[in-house]
Amino acid sequence: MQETKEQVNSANAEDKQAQETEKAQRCLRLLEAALYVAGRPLSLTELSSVLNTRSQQKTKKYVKTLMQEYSSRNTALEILELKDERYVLQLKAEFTPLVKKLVNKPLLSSGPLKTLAYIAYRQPVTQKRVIQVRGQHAYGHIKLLKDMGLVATERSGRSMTLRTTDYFADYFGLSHDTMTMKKELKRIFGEAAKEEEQRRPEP
Amino acid sequence: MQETKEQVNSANAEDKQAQETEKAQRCLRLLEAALYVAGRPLSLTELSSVLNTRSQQKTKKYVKTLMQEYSSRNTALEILELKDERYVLQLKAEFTPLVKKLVNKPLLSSGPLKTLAYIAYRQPVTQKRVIQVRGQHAYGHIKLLKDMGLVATERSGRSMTLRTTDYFADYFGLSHDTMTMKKELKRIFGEAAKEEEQRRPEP
Amino acid sequence: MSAEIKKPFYLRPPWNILFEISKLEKLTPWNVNIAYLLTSFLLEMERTGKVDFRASGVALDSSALIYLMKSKLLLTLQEPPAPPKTPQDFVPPPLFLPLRHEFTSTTIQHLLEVLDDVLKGEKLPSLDKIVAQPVLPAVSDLMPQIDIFLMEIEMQMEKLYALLCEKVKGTGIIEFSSLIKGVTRIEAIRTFILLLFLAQEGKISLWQDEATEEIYIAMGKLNLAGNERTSE
Repeated sequence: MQETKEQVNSANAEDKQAQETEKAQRCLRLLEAALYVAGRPLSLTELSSVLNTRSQQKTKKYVKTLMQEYSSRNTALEILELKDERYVLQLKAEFTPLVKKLVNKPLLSSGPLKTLAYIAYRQPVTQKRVIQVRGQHAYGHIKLLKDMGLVATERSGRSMTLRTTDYFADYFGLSHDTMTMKKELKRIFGEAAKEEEQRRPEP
Repeated sequence: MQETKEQVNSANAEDKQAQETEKAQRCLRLLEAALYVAGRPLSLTELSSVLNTRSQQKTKKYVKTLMQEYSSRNTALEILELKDERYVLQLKAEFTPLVKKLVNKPLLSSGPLKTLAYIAYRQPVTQKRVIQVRGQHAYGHIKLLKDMGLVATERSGRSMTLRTTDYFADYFGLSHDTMTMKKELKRIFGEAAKEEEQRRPEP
Repeated sequence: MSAEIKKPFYLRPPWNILFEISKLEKLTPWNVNIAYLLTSFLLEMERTGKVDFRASGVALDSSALIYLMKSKLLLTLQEPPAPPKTPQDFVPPPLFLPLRHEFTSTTIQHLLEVLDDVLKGEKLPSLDKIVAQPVLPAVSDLMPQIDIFLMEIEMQMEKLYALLCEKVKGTGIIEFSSLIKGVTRIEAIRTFILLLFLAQEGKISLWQDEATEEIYIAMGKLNLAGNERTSE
């Protein structure tokens, strides 16, 4: 009698554990699916809604597990945590130049990307200055960057000042704080930027 | 002496094997990156170009390995082989309804989408005709559609003819054969159009 | 129809240059990048979705006028100024956006919905869309001081035509490259502009070989119906 009970208990426990594992696996796969289809950073709230749970703590636990799963595996993809507990699935940067040609959404061409880099690097910077340095075409670039939500303008007196948006920071996984972001950017732009800074002290 | 030689040989062999493994891993990651960013079926030719090889046999071997890697792993994504040796990375169908709500970005805004619809329905159609019906703005639309790989142009004599691409067919789940596709479109378009015709006779 | 009196986008910089005659008359033509202005003008109009044929007309007219001003300076042999020096500043390398796969929400249903619209438009000429907008200056205001310039051009054209008659001899055709052999760049441009005027009057015909980019000049009007000449 007792033995049977123990067996039942043990079987129950196993069952339960198997169920738990299965449930956890299901949650991980759901989060993966969500990050894959969205192609943008998702907040814990959005991720929780996919898991159909109100516990952001639980969602966070799962998404961290998924992150670990991705980073421990040999894969071209990565999951990053951004500011304000938002998460994004993306291609590791090292692969970008090698597969860019297969992308069908027209990426920004190198002109606008240079203007973007300049604005990010010198922000806050007047529109006038950007046009002076990048040329007349930069009007179009600025418009495009604003349309894409990567850059925002502020009117200060008679002139327009440009800076990057939080969306920009998220897109590149940078800090939302301008000073910190500029430091991070300098690291990304690397040696070229460093030399430049030494030659030309900030005004 | 012999022992040393053997040791050297063995070390060399190990080195070589490690190098081979590393190379294979790199190829797998490149293919994964390509399939991920393309988000559409890729041919062996396209995949080979990413691996920088002319041997489609080699590419096929790697892509099959990648397929196995994905199917043996617990993941929400899958790699499928389609007709004509094309391969696609996609979300497993069971997850689609659960994460669909996170998708809110249209493929195209309404202007270019209209131009695309018109080309699909009337193809092959001259660029001139498209501009007549859709207006001067359609020049920009056509460029965008070409950039996105949805539409291709052919020069026939002095005029340019437009048709949709295989990517277009894949995206909307239509046949690659133009005649069949047009029939499909007409069938789906079907009743609504017929009713419209009956209500409003041709001028 | 639309009650909004909001200032249209093209009265803002940089496009306003094309719509304010006073400015147009004062400016140095070399400072105007017409290609950029027109491209961005069209893109902006496309984006806002408000097609205004009158505005397009004025923009085109102003551009033509600026081209004319540039041509005029060239014909009087004024060298275009050297491109302005851009201020020295470090421009970091382009920032490439991280690649992410994104699903899009467009379905075949959407495609068919808009197709319905388009096919309706195929049958109806869409002339009723044009709405008069009183914000633009009349086109004729833009064209005063041109007459003397045109007279000058007439003279230059006559000279060039005489030269061509002499040069083509029996064949009736001459290559542009041989016509401008040994002349300065500015003189070559000037010659080319005059050729355009001559062609416009039907005195000569021009065509270009797409492969070699050579431009051929033939005396008189070209008979395209027979296709004999184009096959050369």
